[in-house]
Amino acid sequence: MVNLRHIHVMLIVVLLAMLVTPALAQDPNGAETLEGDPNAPVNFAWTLICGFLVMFMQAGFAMVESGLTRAKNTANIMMKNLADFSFGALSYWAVGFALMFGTASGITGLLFGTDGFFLLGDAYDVSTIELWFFQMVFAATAATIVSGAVAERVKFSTYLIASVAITALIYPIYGHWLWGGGWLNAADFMVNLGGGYGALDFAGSGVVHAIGGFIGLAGALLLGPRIGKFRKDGTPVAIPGHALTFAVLGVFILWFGWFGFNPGSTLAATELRISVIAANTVLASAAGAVTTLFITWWRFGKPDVSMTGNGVLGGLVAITASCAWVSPWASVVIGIIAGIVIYVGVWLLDWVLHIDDPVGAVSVHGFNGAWGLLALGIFADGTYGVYTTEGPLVTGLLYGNAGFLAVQAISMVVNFAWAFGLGLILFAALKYTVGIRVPPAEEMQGLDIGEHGVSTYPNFVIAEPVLDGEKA
Amino acid sequence: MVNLRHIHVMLIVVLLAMLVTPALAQDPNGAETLEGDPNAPVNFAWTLICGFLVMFMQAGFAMVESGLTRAKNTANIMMKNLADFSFGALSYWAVGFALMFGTASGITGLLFGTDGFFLLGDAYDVSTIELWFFQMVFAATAATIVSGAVAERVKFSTYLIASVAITALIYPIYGHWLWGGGWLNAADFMVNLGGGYGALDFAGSGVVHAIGGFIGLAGALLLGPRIGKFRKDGTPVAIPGHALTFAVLGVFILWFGWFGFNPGSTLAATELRISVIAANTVLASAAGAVTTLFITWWRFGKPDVSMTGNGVLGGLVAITASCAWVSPWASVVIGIIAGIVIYVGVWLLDWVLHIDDPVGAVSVHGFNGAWGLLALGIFADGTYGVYTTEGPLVTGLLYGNAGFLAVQAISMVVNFAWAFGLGLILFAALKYTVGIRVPPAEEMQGLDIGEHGVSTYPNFVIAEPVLDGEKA
Amino acid sequence: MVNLRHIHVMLIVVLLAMLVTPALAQDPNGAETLEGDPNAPVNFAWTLICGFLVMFMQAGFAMVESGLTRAKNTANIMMKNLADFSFGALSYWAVGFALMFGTASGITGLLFGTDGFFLLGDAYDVSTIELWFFQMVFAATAATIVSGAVAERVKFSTYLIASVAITALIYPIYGHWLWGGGWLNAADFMVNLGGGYGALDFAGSGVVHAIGGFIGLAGALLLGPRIGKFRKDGTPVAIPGHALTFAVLGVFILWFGWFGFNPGSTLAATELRISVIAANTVLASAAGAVTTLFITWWRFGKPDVSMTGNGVLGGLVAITASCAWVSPWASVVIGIIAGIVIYVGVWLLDWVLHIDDPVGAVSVHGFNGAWGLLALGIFADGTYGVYTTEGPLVTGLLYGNAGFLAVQAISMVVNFAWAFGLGLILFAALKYTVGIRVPPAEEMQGLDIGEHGVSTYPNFVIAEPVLDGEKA
Amino acid sequence: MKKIEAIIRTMKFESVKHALESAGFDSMTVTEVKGRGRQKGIVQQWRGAEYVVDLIPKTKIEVVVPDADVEKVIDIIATSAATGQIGDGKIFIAPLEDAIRVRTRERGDTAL
Amino acid sequence: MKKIEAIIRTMKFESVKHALESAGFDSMTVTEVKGRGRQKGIVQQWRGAEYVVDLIPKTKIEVVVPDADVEKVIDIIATSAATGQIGDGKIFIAPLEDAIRVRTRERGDTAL
Amino acid sequence: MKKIEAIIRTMKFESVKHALESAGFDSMTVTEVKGRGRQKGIVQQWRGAEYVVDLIPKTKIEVVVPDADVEKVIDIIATSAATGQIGDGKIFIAPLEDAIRVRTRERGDTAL
Ligand SMILES: Nc1ncnc2c1ncn2[C@@H]1O[C@H](COP(=O)(O)OP(=O)(O)O)[C@@H](O)[C@H]1O
Ligand SMILES: Nc1ncnc2c1ncn2[C@@H]1O[C@H](COP(=O)(O)OP(=O)(O)O)[C@@H](O)[C@H]1O
Ligand SMILES: Nc1ncnc2c1ncn2[C@@H]1O[C@H](COP(=O)(O)OP(=O)(O)O)[C@@H](O)[C@H]1O
Repeated sequence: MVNLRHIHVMLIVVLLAMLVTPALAQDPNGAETLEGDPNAPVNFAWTLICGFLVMFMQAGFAMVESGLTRAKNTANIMMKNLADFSFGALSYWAVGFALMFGTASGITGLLFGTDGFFLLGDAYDVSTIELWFFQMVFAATAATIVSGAVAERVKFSTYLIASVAITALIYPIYGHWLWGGGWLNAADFMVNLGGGYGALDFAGSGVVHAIGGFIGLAGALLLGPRIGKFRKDGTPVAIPGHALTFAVLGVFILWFGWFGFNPGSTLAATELRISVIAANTVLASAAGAVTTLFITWWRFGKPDVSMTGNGVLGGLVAITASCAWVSPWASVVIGIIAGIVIYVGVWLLDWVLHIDDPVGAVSVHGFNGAWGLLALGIFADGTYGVYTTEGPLVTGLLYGNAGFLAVQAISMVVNFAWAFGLGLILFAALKYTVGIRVPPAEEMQGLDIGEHGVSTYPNFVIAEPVLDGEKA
Repeated sequence: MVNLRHIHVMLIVVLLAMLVTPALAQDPNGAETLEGDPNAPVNFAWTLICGFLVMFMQAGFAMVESGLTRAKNTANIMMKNLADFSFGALSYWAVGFALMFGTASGITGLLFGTDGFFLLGDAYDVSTIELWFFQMVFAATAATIVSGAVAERVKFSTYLIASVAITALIYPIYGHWLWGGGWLNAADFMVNLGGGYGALDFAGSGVVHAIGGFIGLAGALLLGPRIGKFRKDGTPVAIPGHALTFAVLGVFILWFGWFGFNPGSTLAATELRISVIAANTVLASAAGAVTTLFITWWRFGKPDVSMTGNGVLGGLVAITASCAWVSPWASVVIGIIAGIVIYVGVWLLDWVLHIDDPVGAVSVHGFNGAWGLLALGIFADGTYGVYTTEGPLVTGLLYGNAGFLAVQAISMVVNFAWAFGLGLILFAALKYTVGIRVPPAEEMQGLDIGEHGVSTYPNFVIAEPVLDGEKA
Repeated sequence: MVNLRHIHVMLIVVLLAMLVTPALAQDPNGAETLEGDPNAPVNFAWTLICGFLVMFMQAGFAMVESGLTRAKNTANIMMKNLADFSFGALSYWAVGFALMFGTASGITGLLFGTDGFFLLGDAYDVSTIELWFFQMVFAATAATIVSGAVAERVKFSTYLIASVAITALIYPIYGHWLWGGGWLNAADFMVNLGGGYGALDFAGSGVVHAIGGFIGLAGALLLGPRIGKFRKDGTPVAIPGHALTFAVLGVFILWFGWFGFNPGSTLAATELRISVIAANTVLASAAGAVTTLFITWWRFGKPDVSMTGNGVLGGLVAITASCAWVSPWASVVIGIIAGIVIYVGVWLLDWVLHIDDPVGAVSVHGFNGAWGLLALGIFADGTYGVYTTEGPLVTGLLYGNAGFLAVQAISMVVNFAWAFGLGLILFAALKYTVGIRVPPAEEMQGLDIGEHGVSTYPNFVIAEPVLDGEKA
Repeated sequence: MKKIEAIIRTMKFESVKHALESAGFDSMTVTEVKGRGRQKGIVQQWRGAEYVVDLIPKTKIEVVVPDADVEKVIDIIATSAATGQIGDGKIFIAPLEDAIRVRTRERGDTAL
Repeated sequence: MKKIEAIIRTMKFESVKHALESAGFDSMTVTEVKGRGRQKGIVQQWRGAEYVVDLIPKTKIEVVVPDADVEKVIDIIATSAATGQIGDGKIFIAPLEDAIRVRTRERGDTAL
Repeated sequence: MKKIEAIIRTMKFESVKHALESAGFDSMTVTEVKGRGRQKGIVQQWRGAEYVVDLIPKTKIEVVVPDADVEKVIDIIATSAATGQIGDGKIFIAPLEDAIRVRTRERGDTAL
């Protein structure tokens, strides 16, 4: 049964917009909404602008992914990024949003929503559509994360199908469980265990990043490594990306966009906690970068640029769940651990699991997304409530609420099981039907020619570096 | 005669700012404006931030244009983009704004404004300057569109003159007709035909994009094609751009900036319709991209990256006129048609008209700008008024107001005649005086050396792909 | 003694936040702050979003710096930019902010602040942290400016130390003098001389840019020029940057971010002067660009792209101090002079001082920062007060207040002495201990290999242009 | 068997290629090079400093032909690459001892 | 002393290099070239116009060896570069008169 | 007539060019190549994996001169390219049968 008091504030926004206007079930031009809430303009402006920043993260993902891969696949990577945002927006409009934020009563409501398809009917309402917009850019983010993990070998047609499945089904249903009044957040046993609130995830370490990262892990696993990535004895071979300039530009764009992602997730500028959220976001990312910089310096002898960029992103992912509920010093700690997670994660995939993740998507989004969920359970300091200044205030292990850490751990396990499990099913189904991987000859020649019949850089003399792969 | 009730809300803003302060004709520090309107802060913040995003579209234009052209002309393209924003800001400050939004009585007022030059006098006012800022970034956008159509062969000096003429004269006068109380929007016969309002163009499918696109068409026509673009029998030859990475990055930047362009055009966050505008903007662009992706896949055998990028932009241009007045499903339809317009437009120019538009500016901005004006006349659904929630609400053909479609068709024809006509006159005048095209030897060697004495990529070995141009 | 009436408004914000909540010394969730100030949401939203834009300027700096230098050093440059923002955020959190905005009584308070380290204690407050966030991105900007001046030869490890010293100490202490209630702004003799207010610097021509630029000058001087930069007779040799595309993209990103930098510095959208600030910002930069374009055309025969980009930035830096206090026409004048300063500055360093500043950081940020401080003393027109619409209104020489120009001149001299002086000490101390320059062989081969063991562009055939250096 | 190595203007490459093609000489290997002969460098500018790029981008074409065809190929290239201005380029003739087609291991003139 | 100049598929380069290495021929000079022989060009598309990139990126390997090793090297390259498809490439053998090692000024075969 | 082909350190190119110039040998053709001789590769790292870029970027200079000048040019290059460290490079001397100046059709030594 749903404990109404604890339903995610986002849902409330939708409901309110519908309830305060009993005569008219919807308010497509906003006049009544404005009358009912004089703060609506500043909250709309805040939420939309933050949403625009999140949308811009698509450019960041495209730059990071293309920068860390080879020149012969660049057009394909840019196209995948164009396509997943476009297909994602349409899928989330048609189906995803309804599953995630639609209303449904009883048990069904704990699992998914059932109205609002195509934004038709009552959903043609300024508040509902505000929420749709902000959530749509999040959904597209989850989809685009996968792109990096499967880069340089996935068939473009198959990628499109996977991308639609993610934004239409896999992402929204899990999202419902956390943000739409579903069981992880609102089921009685979770609320009781958590001490007044169920599983939380402020801006989506789990909902967006870990989901994307673990689906990517499944994809990378089923695709197998790029040709030449591992020697016969399993040792990884470096396949350097074609332009660190693009990769770091992408990191900066993502960093910038993340200030829409995290602070914007209040959906309200009237929550002045937004300043603390912004500060926590920057501190965790800085700590992640500095940590990775020093670890790589210590381990490899020289500080590594692309890993440091991953360190920034890892810090950002890790703080995303807890950014509203922890204090600045805790953010620094969370970021430091995120930097370590990046290093260990990349090492694990390369040296132990032998899974080829060209851009580090699994470590950045998957492992650090999971860490972010736990970190919230540990460091929440009781200064802020559930998307509101009112109680119950959220506290974690260090502040005496071990139950909440348990709740978060459950949430993390469910997240992994759902994303990795459905990811395996999805990619396996595609593998044994339409196929998921381009032929070896196409992979060697590059997907730009094979999938799109184009060269990204026709005015430059292109070469592949000749690597030996073993230390001299 | 001007029907005051229907004058564009933007003008009202200016007038109000002047009227509410009878003792002081202007309010340069904002204290009185704030007293008179407690919502001024949120509306100023909204409008300015959206204006900043529109300004950032300049980077997007520079990236798209340089990415789709050859390495030997890149510095010239970057310089043109730096210059047209800079010259544009100054021209619009000196002359353009006064013509567009200045007040003038009687017939003159239906044609152009006559005060506010150099932002002197009463124009030194926070509200007027807010409007100036937002409009200036729009004016610069119109100018920069032309840059793409005339790329890789236009003389830099001549380009500067044309650019100033556009932002100082051609753009603002037409803009006055739509947004400054001019005849297309406010003349009695237009208002009567339209059913209570004259021609509309929410954020500038016509005012900004079609004007820019059709001036560009005139320029491309009078310049003639780049050397090697067409065979003797008229069949087009591919001249691949030098870096799709830049081109797609540019698309993402433009996409991001467009969320300032469209939602920002309310000039007020108190118009909560902004959420619907944002949603319509993203849906149309996504539909445009998906449509172009599939059309190119079907026609060329493989999905084309640069055309899909154009599809995004075509969808954005097409929805710009109607974004506040249509529903989400209609936006998807408008975007799908925009994608078709892109494909047909590029084909038309290449294969039928033999006009060389290196980046697709005419199809994206010209043809889709025109389509956007019509689409408004068809799909406006009567949920929103003229930049206000109050009536008259705007309805189009599908909602029973065929007269408004007629009004929009008139607006579209006038737009084409004005932009293409003055474009021809402008470029012809330049052609037969200072000359508009660089010498062939300079064109072969590249405009970077010829116009700026510099190589864009001195650390890379540059090559031109050797093309056969005919299918093997 | 501090004249309380004139303490910088930013300090007031902090104090207020602390004073209005006597029972609770801090307000970490914002409920009380909101109750006390219904305008807090719009002001928080404005300040934070503008802060996000300033943060994004880091990407612009990285692009400008890498674009104007050689391909063999690109990864190093991207890494420096990642690192200085990350280290800067942490240093400013740990130490810098406390020195700059902490409170301290008596003489100490005129020199630096003494509380708020690590944002602990009372600093865990939504208003204080809002201020911290906005100021942190400014501090990081000052640090990153130095990166450009010392590019292509500085040791990475040493650079990190210098960067931390700047954000933790050099920048915040000077910043305190202007913005934190320190002597330049608040000492009685300055206030009296200025005619009611001491030295001012609206958004940091001096505090941020000149400080960064002059520390960079000291660094470039002590490092010495890059190998091959000057002939034995002292004439400079061109060392072209590797990608003007990146450089101009960076200029656009910085331009965009500057609209956060300047208008955001009101820290309040309730100051409607923000529209004038935005307009002044764009006009000065456009004038700077146009001026440099024409000067280089006149002097070199062809308009120079990278110098025109510097012209934009020079105009932006120059208007930063005065953007809230001057009128649009004055901004144009300030920008024109800024363009001249760029040209003369680059010439001075290259031909007279023989100091090697690869990206023009000293001319853009140092010389134009100084010019900006003076320009404020000349053109302030008395329409706006000290971060408020209330008096005293700020007037300069042209409006009869010569004393204020004197105050600004003092501020400028102190700025240069502090930044250049401490810069010399810092880099000299590093030079004679850990060393500041990479070995010549590493410099020839490139810092990417030497410092990070990586090639930025492994898929491209890289070449250095073969220059003769003297006109044929 | 001879190797004919021509260093020509990059912008003349297209017409040389077509001329060779038309005469039945389809095979060639092409390299982007920089060169200097009698032609002066290109004056460029960078932030106010003028400098001469004194090695100009050129295109090198290598065509291996049986001895009998050498003069014909020289003539084709020299004709189609010429503008009459300094910088038109050079053609060098070098002896080759053998050629092997990798795919078939054919050798000598039949491998060309 | 001969110069063996092989123009091979770029994607076969790695295996050719390893094969040469294993046989003790470590030294080589490698250039990115474009070429055309019997292999048809690659059809690409740009905004709807199809076009043939009829010079395909290839890799040129130059190895200078004493006369005695020539056949061995030819065999190694021909074996390791082959796919059996058109486009496998060519090997040319040219006479060299001398070689000088810059560092030591050794000349002749000992300089290789 | 001989072709002198020198593969040198990229960072020594400038001084070789100047040395040749001073001695009156202005003409040359230059190519960016990668090579391997006795010099070990450069160890680089990518995301934690170390790897050896075992073909090092080098610059190839080709100068065609009359037989009489060969030793002089060899000496100039060998002197100006030397650092004494492994990796200084090689100079190869190949016979040429003829040279043609495209612009004038002059042949033989006068075409150089
Ligand atoms: N002696 C030479 N050795 C090597 N390359 C040469 C020689 N002479 C000319 N070249 C190459 O030929 C190109 C064109 O030669 P150039 O002398 O400029 O033309 P022209 O023969 O019309 O005077 C040069 O850029 C250079 O690459
Ligand atoms: N006669 C030739 N002269 C110069 N280069 C040649 C010649 N023949 C072939 N090549 C080079 O060898 C490459 C491969 O030759 P190709 O004919 O495609 O392979 P195959 O021998 O299998 O038919 C070409 O791309 C070209 O660079
Ligand atoms: N036998 C060879 N065949 C072809 N190229 C060679 C040969 N030996 C050397 N080179 C070229 O010369 C360059 C320098 O040679 P290297 O052996 O490293 O210098 P050193 O002669 O000082 O030992 C190599 O990188 C390679 O490009």
